[in-house]
Amino acid sequence: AGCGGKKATTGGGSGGDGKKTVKVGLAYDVGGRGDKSFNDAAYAGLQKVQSELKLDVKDLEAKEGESDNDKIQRLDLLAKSGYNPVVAVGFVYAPALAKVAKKYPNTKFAIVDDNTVQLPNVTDLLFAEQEGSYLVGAAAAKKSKTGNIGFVGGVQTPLIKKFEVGYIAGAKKINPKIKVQVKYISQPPDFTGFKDPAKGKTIAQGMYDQGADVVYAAAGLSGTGSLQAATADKKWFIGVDSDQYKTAPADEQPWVLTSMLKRVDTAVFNFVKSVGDGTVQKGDVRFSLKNDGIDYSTSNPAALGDLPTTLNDLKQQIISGAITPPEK
Amino acid sequence: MIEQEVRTPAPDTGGARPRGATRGLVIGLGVFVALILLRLITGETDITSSGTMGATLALAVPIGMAALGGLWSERSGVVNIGLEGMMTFGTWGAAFGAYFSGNPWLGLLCGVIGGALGGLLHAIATVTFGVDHIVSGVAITILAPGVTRYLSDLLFTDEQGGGATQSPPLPSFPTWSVPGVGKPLGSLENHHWILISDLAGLVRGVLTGLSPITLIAILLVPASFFLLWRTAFGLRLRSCGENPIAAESLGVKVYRMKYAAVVISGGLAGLGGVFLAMVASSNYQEGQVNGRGYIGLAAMIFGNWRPGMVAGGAGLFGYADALQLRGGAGAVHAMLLLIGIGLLALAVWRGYKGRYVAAVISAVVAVGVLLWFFLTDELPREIVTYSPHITTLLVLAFAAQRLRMPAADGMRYRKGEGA
Amino acid sequence: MIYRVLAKSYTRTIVAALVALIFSIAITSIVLSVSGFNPPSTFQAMFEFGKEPDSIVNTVNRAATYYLSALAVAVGFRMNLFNIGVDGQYRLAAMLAAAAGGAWALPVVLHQVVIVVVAVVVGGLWAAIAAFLKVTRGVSEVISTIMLNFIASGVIAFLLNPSRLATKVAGSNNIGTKPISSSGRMPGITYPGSELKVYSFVLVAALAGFAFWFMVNRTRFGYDLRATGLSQSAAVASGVDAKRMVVVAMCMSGAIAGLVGMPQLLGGSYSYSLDFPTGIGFTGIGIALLGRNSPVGIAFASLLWAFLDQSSQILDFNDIPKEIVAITQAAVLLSVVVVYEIVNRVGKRIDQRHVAAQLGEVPA
Amino acid sequence: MSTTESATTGPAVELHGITKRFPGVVANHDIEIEVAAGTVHAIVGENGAGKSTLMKILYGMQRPDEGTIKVAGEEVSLHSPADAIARGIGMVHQHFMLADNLSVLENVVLGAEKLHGIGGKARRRIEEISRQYGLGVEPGRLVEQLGVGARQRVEILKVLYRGAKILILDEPTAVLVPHEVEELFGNLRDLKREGLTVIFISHKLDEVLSVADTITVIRRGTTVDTVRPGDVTARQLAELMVGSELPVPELRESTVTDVPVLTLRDVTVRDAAGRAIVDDVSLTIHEGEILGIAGVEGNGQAELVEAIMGMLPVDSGVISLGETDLTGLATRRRREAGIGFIPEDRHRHGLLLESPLWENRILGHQTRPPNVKGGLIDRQGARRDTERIVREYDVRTPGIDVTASSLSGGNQQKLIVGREMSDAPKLLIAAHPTRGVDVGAQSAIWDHLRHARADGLAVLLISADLDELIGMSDTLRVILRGRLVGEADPATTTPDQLGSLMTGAGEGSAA
Ligand SMILES: Nc1ncnc2c1ncn2[C@@H]1O[C@H](COP(=O)(O)OP(=O)(O)OP(=O)(O)O)[C@@H](O)[C@H]1O
Ligand SMILES: Nc1ncnc2c1ncn2[C@@H]1O[C@H](COP(=O)(O)OP(=O)(O)OP(=O)(O)O)[C@@H](O)[C@H]1O
Ligand SMILES: [Mg+2]
Ligand SMILES: [Mg+2]
Repeated sequence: AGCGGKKATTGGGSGGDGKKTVKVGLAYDVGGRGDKSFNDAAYAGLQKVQSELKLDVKDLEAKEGESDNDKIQRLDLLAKSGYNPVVAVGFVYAPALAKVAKKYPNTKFAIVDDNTVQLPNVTDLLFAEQEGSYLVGAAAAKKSKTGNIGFVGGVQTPLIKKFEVGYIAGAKKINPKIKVQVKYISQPPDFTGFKDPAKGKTIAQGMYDQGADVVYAAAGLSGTGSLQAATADKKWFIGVDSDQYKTAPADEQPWVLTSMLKRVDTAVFNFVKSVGDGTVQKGDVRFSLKNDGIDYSTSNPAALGDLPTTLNDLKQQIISGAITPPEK
Repeated sequence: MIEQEVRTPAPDTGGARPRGATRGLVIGLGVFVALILLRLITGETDITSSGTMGATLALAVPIGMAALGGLWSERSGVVNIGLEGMMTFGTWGAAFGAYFSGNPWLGLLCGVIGGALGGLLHAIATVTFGVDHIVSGVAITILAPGVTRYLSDLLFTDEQGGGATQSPPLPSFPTWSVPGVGKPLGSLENHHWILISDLAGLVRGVLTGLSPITLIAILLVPASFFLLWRTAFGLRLRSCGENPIAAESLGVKVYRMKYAAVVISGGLAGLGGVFLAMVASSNYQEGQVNGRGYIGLAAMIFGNWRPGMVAGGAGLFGYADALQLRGGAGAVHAMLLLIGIGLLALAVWRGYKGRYVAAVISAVVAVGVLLWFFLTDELPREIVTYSPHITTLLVLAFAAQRLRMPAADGMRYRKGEGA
Repeated sequence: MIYRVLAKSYTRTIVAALVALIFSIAITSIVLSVSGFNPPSTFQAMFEFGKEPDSIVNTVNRAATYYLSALAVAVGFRMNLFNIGVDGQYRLAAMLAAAAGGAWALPVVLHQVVIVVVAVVVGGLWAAIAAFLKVTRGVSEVISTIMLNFIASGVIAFLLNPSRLATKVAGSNNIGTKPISSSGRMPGITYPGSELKVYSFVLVAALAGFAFWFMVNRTRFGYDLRATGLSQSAAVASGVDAKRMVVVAMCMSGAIAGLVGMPQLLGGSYSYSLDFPTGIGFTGIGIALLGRNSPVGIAFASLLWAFLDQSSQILDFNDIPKEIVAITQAAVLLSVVVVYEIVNRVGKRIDQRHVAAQLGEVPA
Repeated sequence: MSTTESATTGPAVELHGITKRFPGVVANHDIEIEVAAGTVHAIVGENGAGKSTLMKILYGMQRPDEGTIKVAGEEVSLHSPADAIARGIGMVHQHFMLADNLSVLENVVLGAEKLHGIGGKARRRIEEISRQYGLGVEPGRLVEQLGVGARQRVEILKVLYRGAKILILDEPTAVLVPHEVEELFGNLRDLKREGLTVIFISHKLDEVLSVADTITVIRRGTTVDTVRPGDVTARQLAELMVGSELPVPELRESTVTDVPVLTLRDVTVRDAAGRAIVDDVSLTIHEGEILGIAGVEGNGQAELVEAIMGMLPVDSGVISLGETDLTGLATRRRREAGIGFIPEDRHRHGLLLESPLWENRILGHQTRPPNVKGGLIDRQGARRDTERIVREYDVRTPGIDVTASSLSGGNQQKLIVGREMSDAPKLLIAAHPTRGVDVGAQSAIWDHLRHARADGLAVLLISADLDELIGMSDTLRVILRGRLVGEADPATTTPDQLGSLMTGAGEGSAA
């Protein structure tokens, strides 16, 4: 059942605006709700919309291996049924959005992680993942006693590459001689790497066995497996996208050093709110350390110890432009 | 499996072969020694580390359960390429049982039942209705993801942490290590002494951090052997896979045996699914099985439809996967050396046997592989990910002809229509 | 009467399909009711949505892709050769064809032809690996094609890399092959009432269906293919070279598989990128089984399948999991094979009785 | 009708009014048989008369549509072989019922594990029975390593192991060589002495007359008479079986020319294990000659045929048709060169059972008119020619669009013969051309062979029916363990003499 169980009109609704009630539509990337990272963050934003703005919402899931037509269909249905604004989660929606947004000029759209669609009614929600990754990279290097840390990527896409590059740069900033083990679970177009905790676990275990004592998993749900490995070996783990300390089981929580926060929830919420206020911004909206769209989590102070001092310092340098973490 | 009548040399059936168990042991030892040598030559310690061995075991369990399931089914004459789907039912069943009861053991039960129901469906189609086994297997593999996603959407989306494609986190099984093994062996292992450290790695990897499912899975291998080869039930079941008409003429209830075998087959696949959802990870995930059912079938073929060898096959694939996941490109790269030398040995053997063309082909491939090894430092990461699948193909290409499947495997059998 | 009805194999197919459809609708209704939904209104909503112009265009486009995939599968099935590897074959073929199409700018028509030929050749060659292993090494094609699906993913990943055949799309996190220039694209066909276009590759698919029918039913090769499927031993005794058949049929199947990605590539995305659809090869297996490996049957089956996929999209809006159609699809598939088996058996018995009766050989 | 000799015991088995219908066929119709305890009761009848069906009914493998079965005076309802076994009935089937890949022990104890388990105890029991009856069966061997005779003995042991009191033997001698038959009969007499009842089916009437106490004749599914061996001759028995004068296979004047058609030089075929199954065979068949090959089944006949057809690779030697060297050619090329082929197993090698007759006309002739034009199938041509075959060869069918599976075996065979005689073959390979075919069809097929021979066709005839072989051959060769071991003159040889040649009893040449 869809979110909140609200009844919606079936097809045939008139195009977009002119309606009194605002209804918010959201289309997930593969992985969907429950991935404990990217999509879940979007969902959190949507929940906030529902509870704080008291708006009707509708979220639709994608299917593995579907074609552009399916995505067009999904966005089109939302727009056609009067959902406005409509949020597309993930760069895979770009070609579909380009078509649908043209068809419904009065509907406001947003897309996460892409700015190839340049239309007056499309807002591109972009994140500086490298900045947050830089910070947690620094945290890992500081925390590491062995001078050996790991990075587990879900799927080897340019997006995840950004996390890797930022992480390594941050770590090297602290310890130029640090060894970083890098491993991806799957290769595109095979996207199962984002949802294979078993492999996330095996890889992290391998890294710990090879001497790493901190592992950063930018791997969607597969990261939960890596956290299990960390708990078993009593080593450190760094989460991604959402604050994974909050979703981890109690016995695993102590080993979550921090998480790189990519505030898709904030982005979604702000975007919806701005549509309501009439202050909606078209084109690129960038989220970074500067506007709290990117951050690191401090929900496990026992583990972090005095790390925040260093991290906040680096953060200020990045915000001020003194440091520019690399993107590739 | 389904072998069309393209004539390939018949399997050698000479009487003077070492018995299965001894043979398996000899092969196992040989492989282990080769790995030790490889570790020494290349310096890739991960080749025999306890971590690799442990990961091998963890990765081999689901494959092995699928393979054992395939063995049960095919020993009764029913080809089961629906294992993939039955494992999917197993993963979902495990999540359903464990989440809603809060008890991992009920997850185990529901997962096995889920797989067994898939098996039952396959049995109904193939045994009662005489549907082609491949066709039914494919249909079940198509059915499973649809059903589980539908059910997840109904049951998991409104739960905290759940969604249409995954269950909420599940309660986990306790793990268990053989007492007194971890520490001392760990230090032995770290010395990287020849043989001793390797052996320590193997023992430590296999004996520590075991889940109950792993134990059950390991025990199921000898249990299957015992049931199938040492009991009247097993004899009857196997006779249905060899010559169901003869079995029928001796009063064996062929349909009943086939049903039993295929349902057990599904249950075993389901158990593999339980392992994936509850031990390898902590929740049900759409697409979690990810081809393991098929690799299981390959392991079954590789193991010549015999439990011990089948377990060995699963171990091989588990090892290939563990190596590529942990060691990555380096360790897999080292494997090239082993393959190259193996092929070279094969070439010599063939030359000795007078099969010169085959010998030359092997030699050329061997040289190619060795050149590849010496001229590169790493294999492309994208390809390494699929080394278990490439291994499967290679192993089958070299082994398929010496194998003997049950004589009536895949045959449509109808009661009372025999000779 | 019944004899007349069941005498022809196509009427048997139709009867089987109808019974199976009714059965699976019943199953679906039961599942819906048990889950607390109203079956008639669910079907109604699907039907209403499915007949909108946009939906029709999407259904047809989808069906064309499914159709090609099922044809590829059916070539093998016709001789009991199980090509489970259509999935890997079409993805690899589409990827390399897209790369080739993007790399060269050629005159119209020639450009499309080159792209399609590359796809066909790549698909055929990838399938040839399985054929080779089967013929020379006795490796079951079921296992080898499944493994080749995975390995194809690896090869695609390797090649789809900015340092090899791919380019990164500026501003996006996607990567893909260089887009095919307009000379290589196939313009769509307008459908009244819809802004979406019907892929013109639909026509090629129809042509492929006809060619398939002609090949199977009218040519010597087709006869050998069918004979091998009906009785391999009899075919061999009649002079069919079983190994050659395996190689030819497998390569042909792979070649048709090469076409599967073309509607999307030439009519929609113009590039092979990370979001290129996957899994169509498996759908094709189901559809081939549903259509009983005949080109006409497959046409109906792919339209039905596509219609269910398409019209189910609306269900999410009614808070009904749209995966219900996956259950319908699987039920229709399983029941059609079972029902066909039964109908066929009954039909055969009636046949025999009829022949005996006509010849007056049945003693009282 | 006298059925028993010992009045003290009642009949062991009584079958009353048994009727069994298959689609299109009534296999058994109102069967009446009483089998006295402690006797050997033979059942004879033509191929397809319904003997096996009847025995399967008695063994619980098939259910009668009508009729009653009494065992030891008690009416029983047999739902499965298990029921029959429980009543002390055991059956040795016409076709071996053994799993090749299981050991002898496993094959024997299967289904009877309750008796002595599946381990050492069972092994000892098997060795004991084997000794007792001189069967010479080793429990540890894999069945696939056994020869035909040994398999037969395993089958009998299987039944004895279950302690059967009533033994059904369906054509047990078909695959045995004469001294094995003698041994078997010795065993049967022993069994009888110990009070067992034997029901015995055979086509070999002299055997029947020598071993049976009572003989029941079945014709077209129904019992026509029960006689005692002393009261009838083999010829009378045969005519009871067919209900009319027997057709006689015979050739009138010789048409043999000296133009060689098929020549085999030192042809050897080996199996995967390297054993020669066809061993150094040389022969020549001339235009207008029928060369018959006699041999006990399994002595390499089938492989010889497959080698000539190119279905089995030849290890060494040369096969040529006229001037053409066939050795390296594919089956299709050989057929095109002018070989017609009537296969031994028509279902496996001769027909597409699920396809209509006219499509079956094309099978094996896919490259030649009237079936094809260029690369395309000529449907009209094929249909027209099928009509011709149906007419000329008297194939009883309502039309050419029915599937081959709906025809009776004899009509299927006539279709195949007609097809293989088309396209003017130079050589016809006829493997058991009249097997399972009724008397009328049999003589029609012989007529066709005679005509074709007169027109210069060369024929390689393989048959288990010695009368057919002797009557239809111009030249007779004998095959034993893959070697051509002797030659016989069909004009003078008798089935007995031929039989002893076939078993190697009198190696060399017989007059
Ligand atoms: N399972 C079956 N289905 C259909 N028809 C059958 C079946 N079994 C036997 N028949 C038919 O029943 C008739 C009797 O067959 P049966 O095998 O009993 O003959 P038989 O006397 O044993 O012949 P033979 O001497 O060749 O062994 C045949 O005409 C055959 O066509
Ligand atoms: N399952 C079946 N379905 C239909 N027809 C059958 C079936 N089994 C047997 N028959 C028919 O019965 C005929 C005789 O069957 P049978 O098994 O006795 O073989 P056969 O050709 O007589 O061989 P043999 O002489 O070795 O017994 C076949 O030619 C076939 O027409
Ligand atoms: Mg018979
Ligand atoms: Mg018989």
